[in-house]
Formats: sequence, C-alpha cells, structure tokens
Amino acid sequence: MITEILLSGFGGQGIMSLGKALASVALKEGKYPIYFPSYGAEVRGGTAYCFVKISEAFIASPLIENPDIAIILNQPALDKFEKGLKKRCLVIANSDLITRAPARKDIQMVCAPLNAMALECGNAKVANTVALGILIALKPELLKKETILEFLNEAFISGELLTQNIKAFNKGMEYVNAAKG
Amino acid sequence: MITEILLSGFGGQGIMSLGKALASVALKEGKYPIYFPSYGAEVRGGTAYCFVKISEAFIASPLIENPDIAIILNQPALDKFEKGLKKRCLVIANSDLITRAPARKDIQMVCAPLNAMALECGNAKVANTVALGILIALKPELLKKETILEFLNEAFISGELLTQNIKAFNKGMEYVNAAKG
Amino acid sequence: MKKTNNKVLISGNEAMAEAAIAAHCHFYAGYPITPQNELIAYMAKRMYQENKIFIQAESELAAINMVFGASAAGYRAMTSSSSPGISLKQEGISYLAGAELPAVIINVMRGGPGLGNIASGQSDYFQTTRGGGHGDYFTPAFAPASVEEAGQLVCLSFDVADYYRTPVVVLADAIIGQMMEPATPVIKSGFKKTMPSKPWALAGAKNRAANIVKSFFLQEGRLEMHNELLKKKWDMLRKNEQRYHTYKVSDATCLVVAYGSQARIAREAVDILREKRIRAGLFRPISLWPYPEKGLRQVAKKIKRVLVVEQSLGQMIEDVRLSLPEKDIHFLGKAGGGIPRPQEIVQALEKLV
Amino acid sequence: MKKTNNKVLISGNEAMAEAAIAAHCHFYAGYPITPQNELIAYMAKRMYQENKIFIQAESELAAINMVFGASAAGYRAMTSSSSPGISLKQEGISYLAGAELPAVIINVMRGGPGLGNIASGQSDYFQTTRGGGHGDYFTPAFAPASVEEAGQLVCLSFDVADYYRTPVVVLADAIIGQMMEPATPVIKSGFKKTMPSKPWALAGAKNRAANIVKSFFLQEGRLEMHNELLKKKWDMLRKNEQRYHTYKVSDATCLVVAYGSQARIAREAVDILREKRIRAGLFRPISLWPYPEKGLRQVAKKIKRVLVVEQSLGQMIEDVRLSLPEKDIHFLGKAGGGIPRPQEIVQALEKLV
Amino acid sequence: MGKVSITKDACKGCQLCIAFCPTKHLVLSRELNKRGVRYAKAKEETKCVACGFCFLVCPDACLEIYTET
Amino acid sequence: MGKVSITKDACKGCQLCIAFCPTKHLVLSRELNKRGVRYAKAKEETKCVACGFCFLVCPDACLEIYTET
Amino acid sequence: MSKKFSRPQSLKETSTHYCPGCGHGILHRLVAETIDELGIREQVIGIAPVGCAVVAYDYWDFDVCEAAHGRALAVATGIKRCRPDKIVFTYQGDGDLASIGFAETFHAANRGEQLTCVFVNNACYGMTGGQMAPTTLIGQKTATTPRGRNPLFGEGWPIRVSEILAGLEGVSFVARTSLANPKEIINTARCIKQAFSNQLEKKGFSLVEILSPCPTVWQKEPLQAMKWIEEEMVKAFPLGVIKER
Amino acid sequence: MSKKFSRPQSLKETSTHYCPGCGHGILHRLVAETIDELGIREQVIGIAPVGCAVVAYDYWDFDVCEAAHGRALAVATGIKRCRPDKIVFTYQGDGDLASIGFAETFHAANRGEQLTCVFVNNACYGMTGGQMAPTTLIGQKTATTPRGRNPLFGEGWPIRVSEILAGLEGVSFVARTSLANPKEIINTARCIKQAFSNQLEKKGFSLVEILSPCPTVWQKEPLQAMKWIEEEMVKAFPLGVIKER
Ligand SMILES: Cc1ncc(C[n+]2csc(CCOP(=O)(O)OP(=O)(O)O)c2C)c(N)n1
Ligand SMILES: Cc1ncc(C[n+]2csc(CCOP(=O)(O)OP(=O)(O)O)c2C)c(N)n1
Ligand code: SF4
Ligand code: SF4
Ligand code: SF4
Ligand code: SF4
Ligand code: SF4
Ligand code: SF4
Ligand SMILES: [Mg+2]
Ligand SMILES: [Mg+2]
Repeated sequence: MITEILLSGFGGQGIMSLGKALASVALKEGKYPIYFPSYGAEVRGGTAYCFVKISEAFIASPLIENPDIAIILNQPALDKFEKGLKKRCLVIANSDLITRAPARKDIQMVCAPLNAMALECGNAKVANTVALGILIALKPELLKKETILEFLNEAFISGELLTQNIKAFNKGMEYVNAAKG
Repeated sequence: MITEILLSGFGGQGIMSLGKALASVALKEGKYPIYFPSYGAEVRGGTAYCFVKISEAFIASPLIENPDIAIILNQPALDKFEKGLKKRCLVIANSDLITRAPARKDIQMVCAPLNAMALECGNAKVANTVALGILIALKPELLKKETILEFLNEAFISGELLTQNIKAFNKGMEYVNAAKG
Repeated sequence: MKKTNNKVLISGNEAMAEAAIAAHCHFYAGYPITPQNELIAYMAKRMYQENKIFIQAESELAAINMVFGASAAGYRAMTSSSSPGISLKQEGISYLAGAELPAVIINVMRGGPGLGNIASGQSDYFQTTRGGGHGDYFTPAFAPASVEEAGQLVCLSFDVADYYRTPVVVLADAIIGQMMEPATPVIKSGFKKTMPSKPWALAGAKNRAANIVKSFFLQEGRLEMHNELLKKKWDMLRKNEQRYHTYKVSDATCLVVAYGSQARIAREAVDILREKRIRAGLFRPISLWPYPEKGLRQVAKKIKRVLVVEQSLGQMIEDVRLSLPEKDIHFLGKAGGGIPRPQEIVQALEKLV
Repeated sequence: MKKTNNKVLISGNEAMAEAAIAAHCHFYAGYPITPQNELIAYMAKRMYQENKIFIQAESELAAINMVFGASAAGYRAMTSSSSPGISLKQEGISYLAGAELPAVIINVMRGGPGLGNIASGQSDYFQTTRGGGHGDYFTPAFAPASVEEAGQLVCLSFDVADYYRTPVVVLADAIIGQMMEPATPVIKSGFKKTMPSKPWALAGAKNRAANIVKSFFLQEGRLEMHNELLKKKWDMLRKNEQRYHTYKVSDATCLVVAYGSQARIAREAVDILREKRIRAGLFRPISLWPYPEKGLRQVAKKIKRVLVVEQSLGQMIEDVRLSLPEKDIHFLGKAGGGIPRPQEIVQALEKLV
Repeated sequence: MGKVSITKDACKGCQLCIAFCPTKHLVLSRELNKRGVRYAKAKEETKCVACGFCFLVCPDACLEIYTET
Repeated sequence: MGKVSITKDACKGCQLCIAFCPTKHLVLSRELNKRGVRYAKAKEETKCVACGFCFLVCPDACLEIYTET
Repeated sequence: MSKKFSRPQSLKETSTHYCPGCGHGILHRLVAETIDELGIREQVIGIAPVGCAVVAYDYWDFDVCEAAHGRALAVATGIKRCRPDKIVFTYQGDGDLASIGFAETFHAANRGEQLTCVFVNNACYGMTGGQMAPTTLIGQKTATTPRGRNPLFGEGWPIRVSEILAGLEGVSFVARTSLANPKEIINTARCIKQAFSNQLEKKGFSLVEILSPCPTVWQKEPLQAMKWIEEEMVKAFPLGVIKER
Repeated sequence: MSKKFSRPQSLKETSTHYCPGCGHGILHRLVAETIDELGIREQVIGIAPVGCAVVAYDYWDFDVCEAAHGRALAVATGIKRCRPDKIVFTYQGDGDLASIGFAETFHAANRGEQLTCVFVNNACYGMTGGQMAPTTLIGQKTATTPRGRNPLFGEGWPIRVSEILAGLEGVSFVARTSLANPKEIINTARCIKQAFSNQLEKKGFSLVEILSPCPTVWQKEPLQAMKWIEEEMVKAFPLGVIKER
C-alpha cells in the first residue's frame, strides 16, 4: 500500500521541511519514501507544496494521483488542491489561515489553529511540526512516534529549536487525543 | 562536352575576375557555365584559385575532376595543381613568376611573360587578360573573340581600363599567332 | 549580376540574398562566417538601397534574437550563417518556434564538428530536421540543388514561414553557396496559399487589446495545450509541404537518394550509369523536413536497391530508413569536406546491382 | 543527506552532484536554471570543501567553454543545465566532440520549446542523440530512472568520457532531478576498462613536444580523415556501450518502451496490466545513444505490440522504429509538462491488445 | 486632508506602507484577507495627509489616495 | 658594425624591412624566391648598423642580425 | 474628494506573483505611470526579461514581447529598427542584463539604439532561487556563494553597469536610483520618465539602473530590505545621474 | 660575429599563412620572444582564437589550445583554474574578443582571472574577408559597411576595449600599443612582457591591445598600412599604459 501525502502552505511555513521530515522518518523505519517538491518560479509569492509517497516497498511511479492525506496550511492551498483530493482524504488544516469551509463533503477535515499552537510552543515557525503531531496521532500506522522523536533529535542538534519542535509535536498529538478523549 | 578550366595565382592577380569573365562570356554565348572559387582563409597569403566548367547544356556536377585547361600565374599554383591536371591539359603559364619546369611531360604548357606583357599594356594588373587572349587564340572553339570584346566593353564602361584590357587581350592573341605564324 | 536572356550569372549566396529582397524581407541581421560571407555582404549593400534594415550583429545569438524582435514586430526577417554559427542559434530557433514567429534562417553548411573547416558539408541534417534546439518542435527545411533553386527556396521559405507562423531553414551547402551558374532571378515563390495577416504583431496597443508574443506558459496544462496546437501545425506541414524532385525514376530499378549539391553530383552518376545500361534513378528531397516520405515510397515501389549519398557520415539515411522500413538501404558518404564523386557513386551502385 | 542503512534520502540533482565529486570531477562550471539549481548550489558548497574548482559562469556558453579548457588541461570537468541552457551549449559540445575532449554534461530537462516552463519533459531526446550541434558527431547519453541511478550514470559518464575521449550527456528529467528517494551513494561506476592516461593534455611542453588541442583541420583531406577516425569511435561506442534494463519481459507479449522517470511510471502501468492478466513488459533504454537496439531486438522477438511512451510528442520512437523496422509501433506521449500517467498507459495498451 | 483606501485582497502584508506612513496611522489587520495574509488598513482615516508615501512604496498598487479639491 | 642575413625563401616581399632600414641598404631582389615573390636582400652588407629595425618589423622572421662582439 | 494617487491605467488590475515587498511590483507601477503620463500607451512595446519579471506582460496593459534570457536588447533592437515610430523599452534583471546578456547589452548601447532600458539591480538571481548576480555585493551569501561573494575566490567584483555603459558614445542617459524610500522612488520615476522622453526625442540609448529589494533571496523583512539598499547597496552602487546629454 | 637579433626558440621554423606585411606575424614573434626571455616556454599554455590567427599553434612551439570564436578567455579560465602553476594566455582578434566574445572577455577580466590577453586590434575581421569589427574606424569601408562605418546608420562607434576593461577591479594591467614602427614594436614587446610578468606575480588580469596592420583588408601596401595606424588609428585608439597596478 502506498500512502500519498500532499503538503501545502506559504513558503516559510516549513512545508518543504515537513515533507522531507516525513520521507526521512519513513526511510529510518525501513520504508520506501518518495518526496517531490514544487520548485522554481512556482514558489514565488504564492503557495508552496510538496508531495510525499510512503510505502513498505519500492515505489515505481513518483507521481501523486490523489492524496490520501493533505496538510493544508493556508487558504490558497485549500483552493488549489481541494478538487484533487482522494475521497475520504484526511485533511489537516490550519484554521488560523483558512477562511472558508471546504466545498467537498467527502473528505475528513481536521482543523486546528496551528499558528496559535505554534506560538504557544514559543516559535511561530513550528506550525508544521504541530501538524505532524496531529497527523501521527490520527494515523499512528503511518510512522512511529519514536522514530519521529529520534529524527527531531538528529535534525536539531540541541537547544531551543529542538525543545520547541518536540513541544509542537506533542501539542499536535495532544490536540487529537484531547478531542478523542 | 564539358570543358574544365582551372585558374590559379596570387590573390590580386585577377584570377577570380578572369574565371568569372570566362563564365560570363560563356553565358552570353548561350552556353552553360559553372564558376567555383576558392574562398575564405584558404586565400590568405597564398594562392587563390577558381574553377570554371563550360558546356553546351546544363551541367549537373559542379565538381572539377581533372582540368582540360589550366591558367597558372605563379609557381605555387603550379606546385599545387600540376598533379591533378588531365593528360594533354593545356597549361597557360606565367613565365615571369614560374621558376621551374613542370615535372609532368604529358601536358601542353604554353609559357609567356604575362607580367611583362601586362606592363607593356600599361597596367600590371591585366596579366589575367593577356592569359585570356592566349587561351582564346589557342582554343577558339571555347569562346568567341567577339563575345569577349563585347563583355570587356560592358565590364569596363569606358576609359583607360578598357583600353588596357583590350590591348592585353589582343596581345595575348598575337603572342600565340606570332608563335604559330 | 551579369545578365543575358534573363539568366544571370550569380552565386548561390547572392541569389539567396537577392531572393530575400524580392520576397520583401524587411530585416536582416547576421554575423560573418565562411562560406556565407557573400550573402551578408550582399545584404549590407542591397538592404540599404531598398530602404530596409541590415544589421551586422555582435554575434549569432544577437542576430537570431534581433530576428525574433523584427518578426514579433510583424516584419519579414532573416538571418544567415554557417554550421557553428547555426549551433549558436539553436536556443533562438526554439524560441521562434515556441512563440510561433515566422523567420527564415539560412545555413550554408561547412565541415564539422567543432571549428572543422570551410569546405562543403551536409552534416547539419540532424540538427536541422530534428530540432537542434530543445523542446518538441520542427522547422520546415528546404535544400536547394542549384543557384536558381536557392533563390526560389528562400522566397518559398518566407511564404511558408508566414503561412504557418514558423521559422524555416534553408539548408544550403558551401558548394551551392559559393558556385556561380546561370539563374533566372526569382519573382514568385510558387506558394499558392494566401498569406494571413498578422494581428498578433507588436505595433502598439492602439484600438485593440494588448498583444503578447511569448513562448512561456507557466500555468499547469497550458504548455501542454500549446504543444498540442503546435503538433497540429507540424502535422499540417507534414501533410502539405513535402517536396521533392526525381530524375529518370520511371523505369529505374535502383535509386540514388541525395539532396543539395550532392544530388547534382549524383545526377551525373545516374547519367553515367544509364550509359552503362544500368537503370538508375535519382530521388532528390527538396523539403528535408517534412521529409518527402510519401513521394519516396511511391517512387521506391519498384526499386530493388537504394543508395543514400551524403556529404556526411549518414544522417538523412535515417529518414530514408524510416520511409522505407522494408527496404535494404545502402550508404555512401564522406564528412569534413569529403565529397562523394560521380565515379564513386557509380561504383557503389554497381556493387549493389 | 539523511542516512540510514547506507541508503540516504537525497534528490537526483544532489545525487548527481555528489557522484561527480565521487568520480573525482575536478572542475565544474555552470549557470543557474530551474530545475537543476540544486545541483549547482550543491557543487558550490561541496567543490570548495573538496579543494576543487567551482565557477558560476556568466552564461551557459562560458560554462561549456570553461569545461573545454579544463578538459584540455587534462582534468575531469562537468557542467549542468536544463533545456534552453543546453541549446546554448551546442556549439561547445560540437567543439568538445571535434577536439575529442572528455566532459560530462548534465541536462535536467524541462518543458519546451522556447522558454516553455519548468515542469518535467523529455523533449530534448533528438537534440541529445542526434547531435544538436553541427557536424557528424554523437555524444553517448545516459538516462537515469532513479535517484541512485542518476548518481551511478554520472560516475559512468566520467569513465566513458575519459575512455573514449568524448563528451557524454546525462539526460535526466525534472522529476528525476527534483525527487528525493532512498539511494546508496555511488562509489564506483561499474565501467570495467582501464582509464587511459592523457598524454595529449595541456600542461606545458616540458620534456615532450608541444601539445595542441583543436578541432580545426584546414588542409585538404585532413578533416575528412579526422571524421573517419571519429566514426571508428562512434562505431566502437555503438558496439560496446548499449545499456538497457527490462522488467517482466520474459513472457511478455506486449512491450512498453520508456526511459527516465517515464519508465518508472510505465513500470507501474506494467504491474497494473499484469494484475489484469495482460502480459506486459517494459524495455527501458539506459543509453539513449548508442541506442540499445540489439537488446531491444532481442527482447522484442516474441512481442506483438510495442507502445512507446514519452514525455514528448514522439522522439525516441524513431529509434524504436529504426530498431524494429518490421514491427508496428504505437505511441503515447505528452509534451510541455504533460506526463502520461499509469492509467493512461494501461488504457493505451489495452486498446492495442 | 486626505483619505486612503486600500484594496484589502490585493495586499500581501509586506507592511512597507505602514513603515513609511509619516502619520503612522496605517496598521496590520487582525483578520486575514483572501490571500490568507494580514493586510494593511487605516487606523484613523482622518490622519492621512495625502503624502502618497504609502502609495509609492506599495509593490502591489493596493492603495489609492484622495484629497479634497 | 653589423651584418644582416635574410632567409630568402621565407620572405614575402612586404618591403617593411626595406622601408624601415635607417641606412637604406636593403633592396628588393629582381629574381623570385620559391614562393614566387621578389624578396628583400642587402645591397651592401657593410652598411648594416645592427639597429634591428628590419628584424623588428619583419612579419616573417626572415632576418637575423649579427654584431661583432 | 479626488484621486491623487491611483493605479495607472497601463497596469492591469491583476495581482502579481511577486513576493511581498518585492521591488518589481513598485517598478512595474512606475513604468506604467510613466507611459500613461507621456500618453504613449498605444505606442509602447515592452520587452519582458527572463527573471522574476518574466510575466510582466500579465501585469502591463500594452504590447509586450518575450525575450530569451539575456537577449532583451537584441530583441528590442529588432523591434525598434522595424518600427522606429514606436517606443520600445526593455525591463531586465541584473543576471539577465549583466551576466548572460552582457554582450547584447553593451553592443546595443554602443550602437546607440533608440531604446530605453529599465535595469533592475537586486543583487541576485531572484527567479532561480537566489544565486550570485554580477551585482551581488562582496560578502553577500547566495546559493552559489555560500561563503559570501569573495573576489579572492575568483567570484569577481560587483559590476557597475551604469558607469561602464556611460562611457559609450551611443549612450545618452544613464542614472542609478533606488526604491529604498518614497523620495528615491519619486526620483526613480523622474529618471524613468527622462529615459523614455529621450527616446521620444531620438537622443540614443537610455538606461536607468534601479536598486530594488528582493526580500526573499536576501532573507530580510521588506522594510529591512529597503534599509539594506540604503545602507549597503548604495556603497557599491552610488546613486545619481551618471550621464546626461 | 654573434647573433644580436634572431628568431626566438618558441617560434617554429615554419612560414606562416599570413598575408605579406600582416601584423600577426610580428606579434607571434613578440609573444614567442617574451616567453623565451621569461624562460617559461615549458610552462606556457596559449589559447589560439578563431580569426586569422586560428592556426597560431602551427607557428608557436609550446602547448596551445583552440577556442571557439570569442570564447578564448572562458577556455583560458578553465585551464588556468585547473593548472594555476602554468602561464596561460589568450591571443585574440577584435572580432573575437570584443564582438562575439565580449561577455566572456568582460567577465574573465572582472573575475580577475590570472591571465594574460594579447588583443590584436586590426580594425576589421581579417579571416572572413574584411567585415566591420567593433574597432572599425568611423568612415572605414568594409564588406559590411560599404558606405563607411557610420554611427548614424546604427553601426555603432569604435569600441575602446582597453579603457573599458581598465575600469574593472580585477584588471591589473592594460596598455595599448602599436606595430606601426620599430619603436612602437619595442614598446609592444615591453608591454607584453609586463603582462606576462604580472601573471607570474599573480597580480590579476592583464591585457595588451595592439594596433596591428591588416594590409589585405585595408587594401593598402604594408608600409601604408603602418602609416595608417600612426595617422588614423591612434586617433581613435590612443596609445599608452592605461592601467598599471
Ligand atoms: C538560457 C537560460 N539560462 C538560464 C535560465 C534560468 N534563469 C531564469 S531567470 C534567471 C536569472 C534571473 O536573475 P535576474 O536576471 O537578476 O532577474 P531577477 O529574477 O533577479 O529579477 C536565470 C538564470 C534561463 N531561463 N535561460
Ligand atoms: C561562431 C562563429 N561565428 C563566426 C565565425 C567566423 N569567423 C571566423 S574568424 C571571424 C572574425 C575574425 O576577426 P578577428 O577576430 O578580428 O580576427 P582577425 O582575423 O581580424 O585577426 C569570424 C567572424 C566562426 N568561425 N564561428
Ligand atoms: S498618503 Fe501619506 S499619510 Fe496618507 S496613509 Fe499614505 S503614507 Fe500615510
Ligand atoms: S505596501 Fe501594499 S502590499 Fe504592502 S502592506 Fe501596504 S498595502 Fe499591503
Ligand atoms: S639591422 Fe638596421 S641597419 Fe641593419 S639591415 Fe636591419 S634595419 Fe638596416
Ligand atoms: S620584412 Fe621580412 S618578409 Fe618583408 S620584405 Fe623584409 S624580409 Fe621580406
Ligand atoms: S524572489 Fe526576489 S525579485 Fe523575485 S519576486 Fe521574490 S522578492 Fe521579487
Ligand atoms: S587578412 Fe589581414 S589579418 Fe588576416 S592574414 Fe591577411 S593581413 Fe593578416
Ligand atoms: Mg536580479
Ligand atoms: Mg580583427
């Protein structure tokens, strides 16, 4: 089974790093990831996006057909990608930057104030990691929490950034669990 | 029947104009000429050459295989082209600038002091026209004297140059006729 | 130009220049290179006389991009060069094709690769017919085999360029460019279709919406669509503009295929073979792209042996193979200034028969 | 580079850059262009660390000619660009080929023609395999279908370049250049032959006669001879360096032919077809020039239908046609950023069966 | 006395107008516009002196300045 | 006192040496050399002052100048 | 109340793809304003570069031509020679004009083409993601000068295009201005107007070099980018009218 | 008697293809002499241009590399960066260096490449039969300026390459000399030597522009060509050391 993930938001919201993080963690777990970024002029002044595919075994086609999961950090991203999402796609959306409800009713949208939550972690830039926490809480079968923490520990050698990211990740997880609980 | 003519000498000796003159006169007579010059860097500091083919009808191949006639105005030209001449090729050679006899014995070489003869016509540059005179005297069947004179009259609208060229042409003719006579 | 009975003695380079003027070429930009220097010199003199524009550009790159501008402004524009200079124009040609701008590009081919030499060659066939530049595009390409035809094909190229909104290449070789022979000055191209107007041309947005000339399509799917449209144009050209000439093919059993100056040399070989009672014929493509495959297939029906002769190591032969997949195709070629001579062609064909 | 079990997550652009360094590339000159900017940025950082030379050239022209110089000096040299930039390098590539200088040129293809766009494309196949530059030359060209292979083929290209004294093109597409996937860093090229020394390199005429690096042969006949020698090299390459990969062909009755990223997409289509009990197989050329015609003919023996799939309007298809003249060849392609998707390939093949 | 009008949805929130307004009466909104950014808006309309600085520095031509004539 | 020696067959007859020789003792030959041109030669060998002007201007490095040491 | 400052007619109502705070946006407006003020919208033909401003034609409401990267002035030459009665200008980035296209720039200027050139110096390659431009400052970090541009590493010195072109006889007007503050923007507008007027008067080649912020590549907030122009860029690129004739 | 003036060792005994009275012949000798005098024959790598001097390698007896037309300084950059211990120079005509290759010339100079450039200004394209060069004088007739070069026809002004390059920081030495007479030839030799010494001392980019006769294209007798340099060319191209550092 191949899981197709779309990530989109403003440049600067950490979309690309989050995509790479997902792929890296998948590789750490012995899975086969493919990461594909938007690039070049497309990114200017607008919405950046990337795709990640994760599978247990080699993935032939790097193309994304219809995402199973979408992390949507702003309104333009929702506008752009809503149509192509798979039925029952899990959409993790940033309610802080999304101003209208999706038109589609056949998707599962989880909205969270990612910006606010990130600020609560002490860094506006960790909204992406909050989203990651939410994702893993909702789809624990995709990637293991432990590997993600291991990855974060490697990626941010030490100090504030690491703490903030771990906080953000946990905050995301908690957000879901609180809702569940 | 196609007649193949090679003309060669220093740049400045009027080789190219002579070649073009032959072709023009042939066209005037309703024949089919092809003129092919040497060009570009080949010409620098060395020996220029051109080819003329004349026939009664359309000539398919512009290539010269082995010249029937060669007008050779200096030594390097003789060195360069001697080998490729057709058997019994008529060579009109400038004895003023040729320092050795040809190695080949199967060609007909007519030597004349073309530079000196040109000077006698009042212009060192008409050596080429002297050669033309010699050629036509030897091969009257190639082109008509009248057409040549007509051509000269058109080419040099008037004045000294025309007189000198006509003189030169006649001098060439006479040179042969004197030898014959 | 020395004139007799409406035939003049003129070189291929000059005939092409004069034909461009006859075809109302309004703008010429070029950069010197042997063996096409006579062409640019001729244009330098004549364009001024005709009150048209001549520019010696600082480079081939500048020249092709100036032509891009002149064409975008709605004027007939031309550039010329020889092999290495044409390589430098590849980006520009791709842009012209992408922006659908008409233009005429003359290549008087010399020996390659690299600096090579200045002798005649036919080694830019691939570059010309397979889009030496990037992207999916083709340029109609016409190869003259005589001085007169060199002029005619330049005229034709302007019409084809305007009609289809595409750059067109006149692929001459150094022999055609340099040789002088009798030629009737060109008056008409023989292209029958009516020339379209140029509402897309840049002339100031007066009483109309602004015009944009471009080859850039960033929005998803737009460039793909553009390519589909271009494809229709290539298909139309393939359908309508295949041109060729034949010589003694009606009863031929063996066929020489050659273009440009090499076709004339091959014609002499055919005559020699005929004298030897070998039923040889000549197929001479005039349009190298679109390749006259229909004509070739037609002509080749009763042919047993096919010999392709090129001043190259074998480039057009691929189109002959693609046109006649079921036939055994033989090759005779030389590159770098080497020219297959009539006797060599005769021998090569005799070996096959 | 994030590493796990010796596989790292890396992009094709970075993998190619890192492989060049592993292959002892001593000199890199390039000019920015999307979608290969990561490659030049990577080189900017890494070459300095390795005490090697990185230059951001003022243009693609300058870059290819700097590479010419570095190679003439006897060093392994590389440049990279994308489609329009590669068009600008055509003169330089022809010079490299003519002067017999080894060099590696990476083209991360985008949509054309003209400025086109920055999406993935495979429309530079003709340019690459048919000498987009002037003259009779070929450049070996290798097309990777994965990030790991992108690195491998860069390594291989350096060896092939040195062994045959020829420029070599790595023809990647934007998908391969941009995507990240697990890859084992390249150590060896797998090229078996011993690398020749470079006695021709320019290093000062000390204890030897002066060396000259050139592609110019003015004297009559010399360039023709040079071309004959080059032809021997092309023939040798044709004999020795055909490379390809197959997938599920042993029992296949229909065959997809595709290269680069498109081959991976086609592989998914083959899997889908197999699930539908259609015996499809995949032939993936790795060397685009020399084209793996021997392999293709072998594989195609029992094949009934052949479908060529490209991110272009149909370029490689000509090589398939030339390799399999007796077969009916079908085509599916899109240009300008369009990508034939697995389901489209499946449908196209189903229609044929 | 002047008046500034800002096309809310054209604003990219670069804040240049805010920085260069001599009367410091332009501010960033709390809400997001259609592009998803906090846009510039006038705090107190009456404070505009119609100097045009905001207009001049705005890269997105979002502003129009009116004066009484 | 000097002496000039001219490689006859290398001479292209440009006459630059002749023009620039301060003692004006270089002249053009009557005969032709191998290249077919009239070449430069010294009229009176003893007149050379070894100034080297002829050497300097000769595009074909045909000349050598000797001095007594 | 009447409009005192408003969107020029020649600027379409579209919003641009430029990053927040990008100088291209300001400059597009200035060019459009100049054209409207001179009343030449129906006569103008612009050349869009390859660079961030590649789709300038989507924003300007007059005839525009694309040019291959670096070749804008060659394309402009072709247009202007054919249509001498039109007003033809190029809009080019520093990579486009001074790196790949330097020969075309220099020779068009030397021919004294009757053209106007709006030269956007943002000290980097914006479109391709922030590599070194010929105008990148010493010490400035870019994707291809990760250690900061350093002439000792063979990366060259920032090129003063305006001063170089001013030395050519064909050139009639050269000025360097900036977008760093309202005053400078007004000055830029004035110089651009002069550069267009010169063409109307057939005075020869005119160029305005504008120091323009690229917050994205410079990794600065828009206001900080403006400050960086005032504090750093002008040291390497002094402002002023360099040639006027 | 001992030899006082004789053919330098680095000049082969071959005779050249140059026209009688051609400046290239003189300059080839001067370059060879310099190399011999500095004792660097075994270290030198020359770059031959595309121009009349295309086969300079047939005449020089040291390592030489071809370069595509105009790209000599790019090729030289590649060589020198790889072999910083070698002495690398280019020998280029005015068409090569200042027309098609101007971007490469300018940028190599601006990078301050440790190179020596021998720049042969003969006011025309010799090899291709006498077209206008960027250095062609106003009024000079050539194959492509049959009415005499005229800036009013859009043919541009003669370009003063030396003055322009001297303005670049990477450039350490620029001089303009001529071959018009023995004195100037000696001066040329001195400047060429300096340009090579500079490289030995790693001072940066050095260039000597030499006004050189082309009797064939100018259609003058060799001596008249020399006079034309002295009387006409130097007016447009003043002689002297333009920059020294
Ligand atoms: C021939 C070619 N080379 C390279 C590119 C890639 N490219 C596009 S824009 C650009 C440079 C942009 O920089 P600049 O001209 O300074 O404009 P800016 O984006 O900074 O405004 C480059 C290198 C291209 N499109 N074509
Ligand atoms: C790309 C390319 N364009 C044009 C030419 C033709 N070409 C050869 S040399 C030359 C110019 C020669 O002039 P210059 O550089 O001044 O050298 P000179 O012969 O005057 O010494 C030209 C245009 C070429 N070989 N390659
Ligand atoms: S016009 Fe002046 S005062 Fe009014 S809002 Fe703009 S900057 Fe402020
Ligand atoms: S300057 Fe323009 S885009 Fe920036 S905040 Fe103000 S109104 Fe918005
Ligand atoms: S060295 Fe001087 S004096 Fe002697 S021949 Fe030469 S020029 Fe005349
Ligand atoms: S300068 Fe040299 S080539 Fe000229 S005439 Fe004197 S010796 Fe002969
Ligand atoms: S990258 Fe720079 S120049 Fe390009 S749009 Fe963004 S801010 Fe403007
Ligand atoms: S054409 Fe001029 S530069 Fe060339 S060899 Fe002859 S004289 Fe010298
Ligand atoms: Mg820029
Ligand atoms: Mg010159």
